[in-house]
Amino acid sequence: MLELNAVDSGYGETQVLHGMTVTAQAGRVLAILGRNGAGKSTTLKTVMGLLPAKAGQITFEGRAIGSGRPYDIARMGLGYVPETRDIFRSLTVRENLELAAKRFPAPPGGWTMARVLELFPRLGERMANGGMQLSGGEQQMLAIARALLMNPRLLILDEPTEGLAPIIVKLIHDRLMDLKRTGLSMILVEQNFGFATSLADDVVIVSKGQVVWTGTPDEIRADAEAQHRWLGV
Amino acid sequence: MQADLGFWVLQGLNALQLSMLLFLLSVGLTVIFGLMHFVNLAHGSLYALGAYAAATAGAAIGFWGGLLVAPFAVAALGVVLYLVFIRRMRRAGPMAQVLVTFGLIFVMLDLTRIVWGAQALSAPVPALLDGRLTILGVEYPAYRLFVIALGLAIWGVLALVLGRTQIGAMIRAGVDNDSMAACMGIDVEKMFFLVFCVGCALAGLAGAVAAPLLSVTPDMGLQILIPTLIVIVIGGLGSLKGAIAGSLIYGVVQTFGAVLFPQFASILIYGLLAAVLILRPAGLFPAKG
Amino acid sequence: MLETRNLSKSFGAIHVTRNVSLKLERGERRVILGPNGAGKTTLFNQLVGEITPDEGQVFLAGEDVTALSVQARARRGLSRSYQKNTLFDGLTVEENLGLAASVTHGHWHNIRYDSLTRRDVQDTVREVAEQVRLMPYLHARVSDVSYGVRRQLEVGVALATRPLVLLMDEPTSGVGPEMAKGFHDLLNDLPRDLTLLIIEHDMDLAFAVADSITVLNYGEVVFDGSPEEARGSSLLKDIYLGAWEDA
Amino acid sequence: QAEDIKVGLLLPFSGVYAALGEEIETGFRLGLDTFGEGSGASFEIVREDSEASPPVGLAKTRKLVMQDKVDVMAGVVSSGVLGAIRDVVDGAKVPLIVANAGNDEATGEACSPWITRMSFSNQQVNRPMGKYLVDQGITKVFTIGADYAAGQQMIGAFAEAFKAAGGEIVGQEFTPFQKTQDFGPFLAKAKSSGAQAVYAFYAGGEAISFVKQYDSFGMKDALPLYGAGFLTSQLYVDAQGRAAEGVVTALHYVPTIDNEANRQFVEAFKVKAGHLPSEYAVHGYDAARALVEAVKSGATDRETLGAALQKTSFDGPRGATAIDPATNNIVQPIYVYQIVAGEGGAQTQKVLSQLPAEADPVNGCEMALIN
Amino acid sequence: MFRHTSLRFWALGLIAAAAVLRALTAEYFGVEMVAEIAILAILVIALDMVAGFGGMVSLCHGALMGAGAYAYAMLTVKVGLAPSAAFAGAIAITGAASWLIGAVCGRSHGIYFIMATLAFGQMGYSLVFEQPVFGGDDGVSGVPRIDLSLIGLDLNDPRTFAFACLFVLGLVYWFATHVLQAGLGRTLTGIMHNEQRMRALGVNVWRIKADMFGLSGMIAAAAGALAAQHVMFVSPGLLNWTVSGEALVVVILGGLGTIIGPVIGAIAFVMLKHEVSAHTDYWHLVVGLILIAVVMSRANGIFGWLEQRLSRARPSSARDVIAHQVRKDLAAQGALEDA
Ligand SMILES: Nc1ncnc2c1ncn2[C@@H]1O[C@H](COP(=O)(O)OP(=O)(O)OP(=O)(O)O)[C@@H](O)[C@H]1O
Ligand SMILES: Nc1ncnc2c1ncn2[C@@H]1O[C@H](COP(=O)(O)OP(=O)(O)OP(=O)(O)O)[C@@H](O)[C@H]1O
Ligand SMILES: [Mg+2]
Ligand SMILES: [Mg+2]
Repeated sequence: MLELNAVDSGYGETQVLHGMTVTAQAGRVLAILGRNGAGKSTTLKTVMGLLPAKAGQITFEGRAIGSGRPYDIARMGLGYVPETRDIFRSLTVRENLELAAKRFPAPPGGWTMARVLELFPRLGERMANGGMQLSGGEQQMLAIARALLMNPRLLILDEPTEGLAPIIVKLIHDRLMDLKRTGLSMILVEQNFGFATSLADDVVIVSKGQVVWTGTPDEIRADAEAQHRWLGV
Repeated sequence: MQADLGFWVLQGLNALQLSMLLFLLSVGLTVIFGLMHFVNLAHGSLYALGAYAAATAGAAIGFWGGLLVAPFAVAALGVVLYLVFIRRMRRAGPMAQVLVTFGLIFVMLDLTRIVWGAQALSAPVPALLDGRLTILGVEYPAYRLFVIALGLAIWGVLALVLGRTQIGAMIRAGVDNDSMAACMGIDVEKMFFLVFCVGCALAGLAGAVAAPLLSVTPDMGLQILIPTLIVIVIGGLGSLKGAIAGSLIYGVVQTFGAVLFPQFASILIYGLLAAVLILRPAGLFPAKG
Repeated sequence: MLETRNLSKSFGAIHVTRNVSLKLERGERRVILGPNGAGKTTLFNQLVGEITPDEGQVFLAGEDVTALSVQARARRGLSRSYQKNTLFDGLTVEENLGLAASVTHGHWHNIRYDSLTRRDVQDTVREVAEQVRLMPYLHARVSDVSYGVRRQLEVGVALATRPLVLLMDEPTSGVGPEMAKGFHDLLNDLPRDLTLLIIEHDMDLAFAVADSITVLNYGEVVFDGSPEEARGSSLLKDIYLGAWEDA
Repeated sequence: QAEDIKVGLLLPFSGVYAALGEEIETGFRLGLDTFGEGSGASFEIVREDSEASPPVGLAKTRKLVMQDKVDVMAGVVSSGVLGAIRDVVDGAKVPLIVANAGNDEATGEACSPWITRMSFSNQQVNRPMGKYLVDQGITKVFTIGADYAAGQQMIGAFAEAFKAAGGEIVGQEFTPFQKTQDFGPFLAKAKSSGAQAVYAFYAGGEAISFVKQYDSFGMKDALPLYGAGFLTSQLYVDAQGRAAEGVVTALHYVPTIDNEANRQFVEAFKVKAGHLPSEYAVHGYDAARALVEAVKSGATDRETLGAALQKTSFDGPRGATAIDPATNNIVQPIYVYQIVAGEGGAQTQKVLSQLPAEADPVNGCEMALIN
Repeated sequence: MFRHTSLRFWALGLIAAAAVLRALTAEYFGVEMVAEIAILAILVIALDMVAGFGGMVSLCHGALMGAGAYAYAMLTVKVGLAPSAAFAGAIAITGAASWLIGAVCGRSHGIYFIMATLAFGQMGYSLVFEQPVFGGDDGVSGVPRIDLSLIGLDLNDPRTFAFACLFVLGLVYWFATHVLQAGLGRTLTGIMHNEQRMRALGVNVWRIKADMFGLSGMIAAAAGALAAQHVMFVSPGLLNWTVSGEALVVVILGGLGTIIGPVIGAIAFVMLKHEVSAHTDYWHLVVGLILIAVVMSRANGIFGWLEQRLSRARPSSARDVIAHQVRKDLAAQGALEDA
């Protein structure tokens, strides 16, 4: 579905990704793990067109998106939940949601306002709040809800559990599990090892801007050495 | 003299007329200034250009033609400015923007002098609006009533578009975080480009409207700039409500100040501005967020 | 050392803190838990004075500081770190710590000498840098160091004011497991007489450092007790931990 | 032996007064071309932009005097600049032919033998109108003008003469200088003041706005508008259009003055500039002529030029013009004129009356003669 | 934070040498230009102190300089004070006024600060223009220069006056860099980088801002008092907001937050203006275009560009910090900052 082939990328002069090669398959969940600063977020930003790919190719469903603009890429069906959440501060929670809901009409069985509010009832209580008035966790919920409302074909989540209370983490885990069952393709970047491995179909580990380990959740759970070496667990 | 009702009505209309002229001008600036967080000191120059365009086109095809041409001519210049300067300066912070547009003021001042000469031009009042109407027992120039009506109409249209439509929310989202907005499938660049053009067109319209009222001189833009900035700062950046409130406050203080306390008139408005900034550092009606 | 009485704050119709009464003894280390949006950060903001409460008082070392400004409370020994890094990004690590230390030692307002080259300031900078393990990074610019180092500095800057009470808002948020462990050691090495109030989502860390635990839910204190009690509390499980623990 | 005279021309070529600077320069160059031929001298012009700013004007003056070592200076549009440079030219003993700035002090208490004014003084233009209005049967007047030194002097001189002739000032308004775009509030005040007429002084963009707005409020019928002639000067009357018709003002020059010198001047100027000359053009033209006449009388350097300029006298476009030895100010007739519709719909000045030349009072000036 | 790099010392030395040489050898107008540059340089140092190290981008420094000039002129011409006493008086009066402005405007940030200072500046302009005591549009003439005949100097001689201006400039440079390196300056820079944190550390933010603005105003007043002596005349145009705008232009042209940069900016600006205006009446156009080009180039002015070229470890430019602050105000962090 999404393929990165020998991609180089970075910030200005500093190169972070060195020949990143990774494939996300349709209908599966790919977990990308790695230490702080390994280049996980950078990979996602490059996919979304927020950073230019200096070398290599990125294709989505066979079409090259290597140097596309973020808005073209989003329209191809990629939904992105950034690490920093990036809630629109001067829009209310409702407006934040509507921005996606009104512009990406839900296909039958797709995500609607009603459904995301069911998923995150907390947001329902905060509909009229400004985006900047939300707590960290609420912002995370809003960011996920917003991406879901775009009804993407590939959902890209950058550390969706960061800063969340365990109960919410559990909630999100269950809901993402539901999504997975409906066949939605996902890429999940996580620090939370348990969370990631229980959701993923495939796992890659990134270090210094390269994939250093590929396998399945069972394999990585079993591989204590790799865990220690690449994740510091 | 001051007890006379007609006097107050007349001055009230004067205040309203000044307010609406300032509103037409400041609303364009507030749209650019507030929504794109872009400080465009050259807005006054665009206004002057609108007046020149209206005067020139008006001489050839009449007032109404001029009124129509001016916003488009200024928007066309806006396109050039956007492509050459603004696009690159959007993220540069207010200081760099103040300075680039400060430079533009002088460039455009000299360009108008080169193109139209240093002498004042005029634009005649259209025949339709040349007379006077009587309201509340006061004779008032029809053209000034037209300015008032036009200001109110523009206000209505903008309030509708920005407040009630998805476009308004998209613009604000783009202002907050353009990368994220782009990741949600919003063509931020194009949207800002349009916003800027509309802001320029409004400045051009204000110039075209002002031309028959005032004299068309190269420095008219510089003269109107400070009042416009005051209006916006008093009202609060980026909010339509602020632009209208600021314009009304300015119009009333300026008009009645000039008549009732002539020796303090100009200090009055600066004092008011300072007071507003002390009590409400972000203006009376700042945009949400 | 730090006490609140019936602290309440609402934004519009939302009650963010309701009648929060806390009492921290000198040297106590308390962790605040609570679901997202429970009002933990807002409580901190009221403690340090960035937000004024609608009702209630804050006492610092027995003195009512409710009416004092942020800076006045800080000078009386109340210091905090932020959930989101709030650093002097363009400056070096040393300068970051030095700015804080120069306030502590009262050099921040002179026009005669360089506050950062003062002996007392330099000593404090060095001490704190050692405490939060920043010695290798002293001369690096903040914008050049990694996120984890910045989290350490976030705490370091708060420490450099030599506080009586230190409030830390999710010091480990966003750092990996390795670094989180480092934070644990770091906290354990802090002087024992320093009173600590920590917001934390990392359960292991919370239980490891806490003398006592307070749980906030919808702005209310719903639990107050020792870590052992907390571990067994079904309430805590229901509103905060959920069934996740075993995954 | 051809004499080479170095002239420092100090005018605003940028800023709000740029149009006036242009007009004066064109007139000055035309004057040199017209009269310079038989003088046996060649004139070299060093032009400097004063930006109508006193400090800049002063710096440029010092440069012209100390570095370029000009023999004579001409120009100066704004009274502020003239005030600022007065001590320098006086101290350095460089003759200066003032080609516009009309502040009364320059040829009053602050007069200098080295400064001769070939333009006008503020009081000179307005004083005669006091008596003229009373003669027309107008005894109650509302005055309005820009709030700066020139505005106050112009309105002041009129008011004094008007009161002396038996008139009454029923209201007086000074509007913030160059900051007033909307005169509506003041016009409403004038309307309700009970005056028979309004007497106004404005120039530049303000003059255009004022006259147009005066007309738009329909006040011309009930309250005829009078004023200093700058209000409806040739420079602005095209822009004012029909709004200016009927306004009666007084000035020392309009292009429709009926004499041979003026006809020649208007013709030549039109060829050169493409439009009718304004009073500013004639200031430049006559300043050049005064300089040439001085050279013709044998002057060659600062001192002799200064002495000769004090004795200037000729019949020019404005009629008989001469320098008053007591103040070094020009003495010239004043023309009362009305704007009327001319052929082809364009507005033109109809001279109603020529008031006799009258020297300004000495006003504390102790003029020394050079030599 | 202000640091004296070796490049800055070199630049300082070169400028000093060039200025002395020019003041000794130039013709009359060249000498006048030295004085003009020195006065402008004093003003822009004052502005750089607050804008480059405190993020307080002021659009009233022209007015502060004007206030200093008027205070000096009024005290000498109308009050009859001795020029040297008037000089001190002008500095004190203007310093107090700018302390107040700093205290009041200190609460605003970004564009609001710019506008608030603009309002105060224009207020001063209107006051001077409209109150008859100040001589209105005509200004005040006959302003005397300080009498230094006691030590055998005649300031009425252009060359001596130029040297006096250079001397004051040197003094001001020393004072400004000293204050910026002292506690006050350090704290101010901390505030520019992160005001919230500074407050949480116990700093009384408005006091720091007001104090620095007051000091800056005193320096601007010194520039004004020198300007009044230079032209021996003051007029309201001195206080106009465009003067403040020009001062800001000069700071940016030279390099914000470097102190020496703005001095270079002053030299470049005055020379450029004279060169271009000698060739065309439309010099505003040319100067405006050059200014735009400089601001739009990524470099931090002339000196910032030099520093970037010549030294590896580039101190963070204040311009970036201010722009960054504002962006932080605007966006909730994240992707925008990456760009
Ligand atoms: N805006 C930036 N400018 C320069 N370098 C950056 C920027 N953002 C990140 N980096 C650097 O790029 C490298 C990779 O960062 P990235 O954010 O991709 O890591 P990550 O794997 O997502 O880590 P984390 O788990 O902490 O989110 C790091 O060394 C980081 O310091
Ligand atoms: N200025 C404000 N206006 C309105 N509501 C606010 C404001 N600030 C915070 N809130 C609300 O108060 C609640 C508590 O927020 P707070 O940041 O204190 O939560 P928290 O406990 O720190 O959560 P987290 O663990 O997610 O950081 C949230 O629901 C938030 O939306
Ligand atoms: Mg990341
Ligand atoms: Mg929080």
